[in-house]
Amino acid sequence: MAQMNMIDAIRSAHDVVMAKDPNVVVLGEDVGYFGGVFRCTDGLQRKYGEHRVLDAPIAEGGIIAAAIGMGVNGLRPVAEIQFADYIYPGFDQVASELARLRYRTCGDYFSPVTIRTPCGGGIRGGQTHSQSPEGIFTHVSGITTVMPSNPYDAKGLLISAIESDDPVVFFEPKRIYNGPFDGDPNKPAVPWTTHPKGEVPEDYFTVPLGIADIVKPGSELTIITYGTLVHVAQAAARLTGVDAEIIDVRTLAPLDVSTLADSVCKTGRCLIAHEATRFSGFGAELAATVQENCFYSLEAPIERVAGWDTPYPHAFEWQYFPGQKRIAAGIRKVMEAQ
Amino acid sequence: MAQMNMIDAIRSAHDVVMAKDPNVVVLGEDVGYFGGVFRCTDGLQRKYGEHRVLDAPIAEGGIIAAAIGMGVNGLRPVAEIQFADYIYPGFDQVASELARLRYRTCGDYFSPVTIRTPCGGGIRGGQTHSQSPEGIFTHVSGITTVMPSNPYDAKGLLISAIESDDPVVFFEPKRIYNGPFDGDPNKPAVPWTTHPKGEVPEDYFTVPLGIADIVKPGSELTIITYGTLVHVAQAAARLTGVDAEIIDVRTLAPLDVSTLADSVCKTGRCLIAHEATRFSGFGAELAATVQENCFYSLEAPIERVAGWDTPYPHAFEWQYFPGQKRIAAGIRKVMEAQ
Amino acid sequence: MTNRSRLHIPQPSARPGDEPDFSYLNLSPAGSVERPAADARTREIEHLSVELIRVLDDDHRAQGSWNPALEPAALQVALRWLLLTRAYDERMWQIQRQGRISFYMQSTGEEAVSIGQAMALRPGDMCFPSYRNQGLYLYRGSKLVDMMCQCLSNTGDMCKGRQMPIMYHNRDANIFSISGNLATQYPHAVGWAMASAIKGEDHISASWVGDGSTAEADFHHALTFAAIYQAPVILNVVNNQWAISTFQGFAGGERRPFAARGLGLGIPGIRVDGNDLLAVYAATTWAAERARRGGGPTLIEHVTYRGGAHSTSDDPTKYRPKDEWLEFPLGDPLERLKNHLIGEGHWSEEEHESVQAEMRDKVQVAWKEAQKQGTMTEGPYLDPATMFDDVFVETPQHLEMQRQQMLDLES
Amino acid sequence: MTNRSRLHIPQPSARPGDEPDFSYLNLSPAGSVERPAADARTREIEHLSVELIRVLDDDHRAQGSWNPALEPAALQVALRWLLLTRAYDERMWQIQRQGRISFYMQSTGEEAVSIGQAMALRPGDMCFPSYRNQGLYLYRGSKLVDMMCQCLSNTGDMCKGRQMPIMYHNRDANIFSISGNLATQYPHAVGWAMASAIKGEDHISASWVGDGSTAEADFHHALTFAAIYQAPVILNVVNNQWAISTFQGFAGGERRPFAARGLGLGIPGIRVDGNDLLAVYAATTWAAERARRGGGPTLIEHVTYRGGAHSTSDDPTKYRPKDEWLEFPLGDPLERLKNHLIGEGHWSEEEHESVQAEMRDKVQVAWKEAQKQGTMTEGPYLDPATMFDDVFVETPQHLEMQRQQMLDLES
Ligand SMILES: Cc1ncc(C[n+]2csc(CCOP(=O)(O)OP(=O)(O)O)c2C)c(N)n1
Ligand SMILES: Cc1ncc(C[n+]2csc(CCOP(=O)(O)OP(=O)(O)O)c2C)c(N)n1
Ligand SMILES: [Mg+2]
Ligand SMILES: [Mg+2]
Repeated sequence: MAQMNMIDAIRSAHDVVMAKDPNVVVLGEDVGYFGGVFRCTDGLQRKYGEHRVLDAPIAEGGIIAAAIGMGVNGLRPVAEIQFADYIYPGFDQVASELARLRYRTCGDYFSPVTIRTPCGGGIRGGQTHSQSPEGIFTHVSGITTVMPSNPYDAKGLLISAIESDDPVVFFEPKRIYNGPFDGDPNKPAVPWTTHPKGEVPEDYFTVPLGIADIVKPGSELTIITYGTLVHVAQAAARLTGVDAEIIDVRTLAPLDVSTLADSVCKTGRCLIAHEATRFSGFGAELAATVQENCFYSLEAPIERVAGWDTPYPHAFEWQYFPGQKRIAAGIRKVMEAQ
Repeated sequence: MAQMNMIDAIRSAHDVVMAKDPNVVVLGEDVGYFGGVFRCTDGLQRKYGEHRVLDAPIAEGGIIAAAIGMGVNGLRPVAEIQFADYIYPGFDQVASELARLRYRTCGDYFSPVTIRTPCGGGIRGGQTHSQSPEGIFTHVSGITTVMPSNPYDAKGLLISAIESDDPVVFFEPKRIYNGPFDGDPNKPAVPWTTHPKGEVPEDYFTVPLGIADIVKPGSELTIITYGTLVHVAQAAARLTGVDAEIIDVRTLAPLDVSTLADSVCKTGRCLIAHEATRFSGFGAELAATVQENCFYSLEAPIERVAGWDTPYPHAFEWQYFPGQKRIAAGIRKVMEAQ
Repeated sequence: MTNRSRLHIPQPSARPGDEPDFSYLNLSPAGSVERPAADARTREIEHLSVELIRVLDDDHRAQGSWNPALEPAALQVALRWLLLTRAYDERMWQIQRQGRISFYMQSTGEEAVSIGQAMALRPGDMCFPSYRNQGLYLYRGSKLVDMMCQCLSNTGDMCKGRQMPIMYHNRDANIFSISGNLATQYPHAVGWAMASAIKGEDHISASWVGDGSTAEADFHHALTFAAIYQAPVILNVVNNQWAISTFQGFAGGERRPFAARGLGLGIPGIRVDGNDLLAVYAATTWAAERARRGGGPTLIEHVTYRGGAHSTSDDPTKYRPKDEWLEFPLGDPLERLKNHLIGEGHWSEEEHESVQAEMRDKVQVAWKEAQKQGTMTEGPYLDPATMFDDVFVETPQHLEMQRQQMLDLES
Repeated sequence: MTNRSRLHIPQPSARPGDEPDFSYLNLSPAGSVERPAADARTREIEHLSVELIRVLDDDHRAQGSWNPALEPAALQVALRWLLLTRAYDERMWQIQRQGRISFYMQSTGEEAVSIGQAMALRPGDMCFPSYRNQGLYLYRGSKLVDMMCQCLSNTGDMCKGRQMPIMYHNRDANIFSISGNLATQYPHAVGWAMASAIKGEDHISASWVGDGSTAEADFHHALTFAAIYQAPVILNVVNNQWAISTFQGFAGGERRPFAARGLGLGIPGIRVDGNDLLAVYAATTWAAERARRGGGPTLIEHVTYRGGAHSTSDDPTKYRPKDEWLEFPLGDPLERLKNHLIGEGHWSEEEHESVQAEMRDKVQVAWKEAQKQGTMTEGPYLDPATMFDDVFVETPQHLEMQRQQMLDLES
């Protein structure tokens, strides 16, 4: 076991699979010589060579397309998109090609690409370095959509993602790269060494795709969330004193419906929280699914706490971010409803 | 008044606004000399000249981007994307630029682009001529997302869209271009002359954006739908004998929540139907919103009937399409629940 | 406002009712362009992107240093493939017109591109075709029956009914799957070639797009990546003069040939008479050799003409002169190869007719065979339950539930 | 596997610890390239994309037919703007380092591009800048205070706190808004120019991207549309040798200059010494005249060097020699114009120092002024409730509800 922050964990995941499988290659803007603007691929080029860790031109669509072609030729590409805000130029290649290749060829062709990309706000990144577009990818049949909330899961899920023959879009909540963040920007930063999930095996291990994690059991309310908000929600629940069961979705699609449904059917109340804008965000799917599966157990409307339906405004980051106060207010609302 | 099918109505909308406002220009693949592969712009180039109805290169991203620039320079561009399946190469320009220009410049700049695009299946188009990506656009703050279900609305809403200073993505369900379609592919095609909404004023009129239409009042169940399924849902409801209130959403975003909520609070039961794939489709937002607003009136889980979560398979179009049978089964399920 | 406009609007040389006019085409005499070494420096061969490499002259004689000097037997085989491709297209078109398949796209007039290039590539090379490369599938070993079954979406369909007609693939033959989205396969070919280089293999890849598709972003990505990493790839632009209703000027072909598109990135461009199988073969051999030797990508523009409608959904008389093809100065690739062989004494009208008949028979036999595996109106039918397979490696729960729902409803 | 790889990996000429090496740059002597007429045929001026247009020679004398023969007074004004731009950048960098703004990007070393081009354009022309065109804003009339307020997200911020620092815009000055997404503005400029032509106006537009950004799809779309419709637009590539950690070879600059990128579409390319304000001005004047006369687009590559870090988040010593800039053969644009003016007897070290001091003062005064409208730690603050405005023309109900929720929570 070692202490790792999420960056270390992601780097270690690369390292472990690259050592194991010579077909794993990495490509992206600034990922090679420099090691990535967030350092997630630091040292990999030195270790595995320039031909397995490729600096790429600034063309997200080209990066994803080239990765698809590499995958068709037997490699196992891991492509980094520098910020999730810049994934859209590659969206057509993801939705029209990567997601459908296996389907349209009945398995004769496929491309096991993993696309990693830092997402989310809280780092003063303004509207073009803060977005959470995961919901859009969950609507594309054939894509596995993942977002870890801690170093242990980040490494284990990323290894699973890279080894999966299905294409995976792997969102990394950059606000928690260096430490768990409870939503209070005025508190001193906390490192991952303070968190049990900051302990990560150095060697190969996996966390399975498609399985949600009950981060904290509870009886009065279920909070369904993922990414940075897993930590914020825990703090918010403590603030309210409500005995919340907190579920980290981890794999958004395909979704682990039964874990969510079992919990909500048990608690009878549900709050969903994510950073992405609310309207048609992934929370909508979660709410629709939960009401369908737990209708007769629900004692209150399912509440969604999310980013406001505006671009992420630079100066109002903390009014925009669904922080403790807002989640706590949501919890109270759900608890008071009857 | 004149008899128009949806193609006529869309063409007439162009004609009326182009005659009224010299700044309206049209661009897209094959829209000029040829008049569009679905003939929606037929005759416009002859009437308004090659400089207002522009054939464009095959580059959806370029078409949308050029339209944005034109809009910034005072024109009012209407861009056609030949099939909604091909809109993704332009998605970045829509989500990162068009949707946010007014916001990021506090109104100093904006671009009043309307993007029209035929969507939906049922025309043997296979996976790349049948998609319904509207849900994705509804998640982009700043975009008005519209889908008409009949010629009258198509013309009135399109005029509103073109005249709106907000960007609009206007989806045209191509299956009903020539006639209302009740979901039964074995019945002879029915023309719009058989339908009251096939009567359309030749002159200028508008149907306001942002307002849903109660297509058929009813008391036992609310069916929320849009596009082609408005017609299929009516047939399905008749099949079941249930007195359904059928709502045509028309403008998906911003959403007319109160019309939907009032109806479901009244009927106590709700079915949502769309052609797009179900998971994270727009139905998710509709269900999440409805349960939130009508929780205490709901007598059954909200049911979603949608495209299966696979690409649109060419040969299994009618097993894939959410037709009468499937919607009727959904209605029965909602009615039987208690 | 219109009257004042200073915007340039590209104009085709002829519209319906006009005389066809191909004076805009820059044609070099056959044999006039020298063949450089395959490792020539890009800057020294820029003229190849403007001139037109032609081997067959107006008297159907092979001329000049690009003459690949193929054996007569090889050319006879090539002609057979050309004839098979055309026979297939003709029959499938008819079949669609009879309502027995839902859609079709011909390659009429462009057959030499697929056949000439297929001949020049090795089996281990990977092809990323467009929808007008049926000849490529045939040459590389796809069976007529299999292709027809695909068009029928019947039980023999390699796509199990999931794709529209003509969206074939063939893993064994190293031919990629056709996407309905234009140009998306172009950068895949580059990625594939990059992987080949990374693995130290000497397989190359090739991809095809139409003139109109060069406007797409994927074209740019492909060229950029190919240039940067010197990927061993042949990027083909099949300039058949038309997209759907817009002529090649609407893709930027008015001022410079498509072959010149990569020069600014250091990618050599070759403009070749696409209706001259010998020239196509020769250019491809050159580019393949260059790529295999580590010389990186080549862009080949094939100057040809879309002899038929864009697809069965199209009516070209609405936007171009009806008989434009007849006036196309590069003629018909089949006629040209036939006349060459006849001129050389290796073919005759009789042989031609008999092979043509043989090919039509082959197609007819295959069509009968294909129908046995199901038609649009008669079984056997594919099982709709299979539509939930292959979305993921293992079908997840929600899809299994949907499959069950579907089955419950169908029963 | 690695050892066998045949993939070409572009290599910069120097990495940290190495001697800087700019031998890869093709430099023409000042005055050696002839200035063609503005309506010269594209094919006849292709060499302009390879050679380097330079006016100022090594002795700082203006040479050749590209010499715009600007009045000394005009050049003095130009130098003042260069000095102001640099003073602004230096101060804002410091301010960011002090934690008083959250982010900053300098244009150090590239100032002549913005100022030289701004001088050559007319006020009615529209600019679509990148984030390294602050000189453009200043020259066209943006006030220092306003730009600082933007960086502070304070009550004077034209973006009302919605954009990161440096994402200015200025409607009155016809400068577009800066997007965080690279290159997206490039095809906007083309669309804007198309509209200008459609309306029969003679305004042109100009846009700027970095070398790295040319790989993006939007670059291709811009060039394609500009070529097809002959849009009156100047498309600038500011080749400052580096993207973030990757050198210009990773955008395809290894084999051919960026100026050559449009040649394959018939867009003339001009490669200009971007650190020579006279050359930049002259090239821009030429391109503007060409565009205004209906001659269509021009692509200008400005050869320059990113003198500073990519942004305040970057540490360039990690990927390039620390002192690379000092060895850059085209020097520092400020020094070069200064030396030219001094050489001509129209400037002196003393004047220079005094103007430099004046500019620093101006900046300092503006900074004091800007802070009055709020800092990151002290008010007045923007009202967060405004964050719900301008998503749509009229704020829809769901946003009004969210605004209310936000206010309830904040209170
Ligand atoms: C991304 C995308 N945009 C538009 C279309 C619709 N479309 C299909 S073929 C075609 C014309 C293509 O012309 P070209 O590239 O010249 O190929 P050709 O048909 O002439 O072989 C168009 C516009 C599409 N299939 N995909
Ligand atoms: C679409 C997109 N991809 C990636 C980035 C991240 N990014 C910001 S600047 C930059 C480098 C740009 O280099 P270049 O175009 O040469 O401009 P320069 O900074 O040198 O002026 C990168 C990769 C971005 N902002 N937008
Ligand atoms: Mg074509
Ligand atoms: Mg740069």
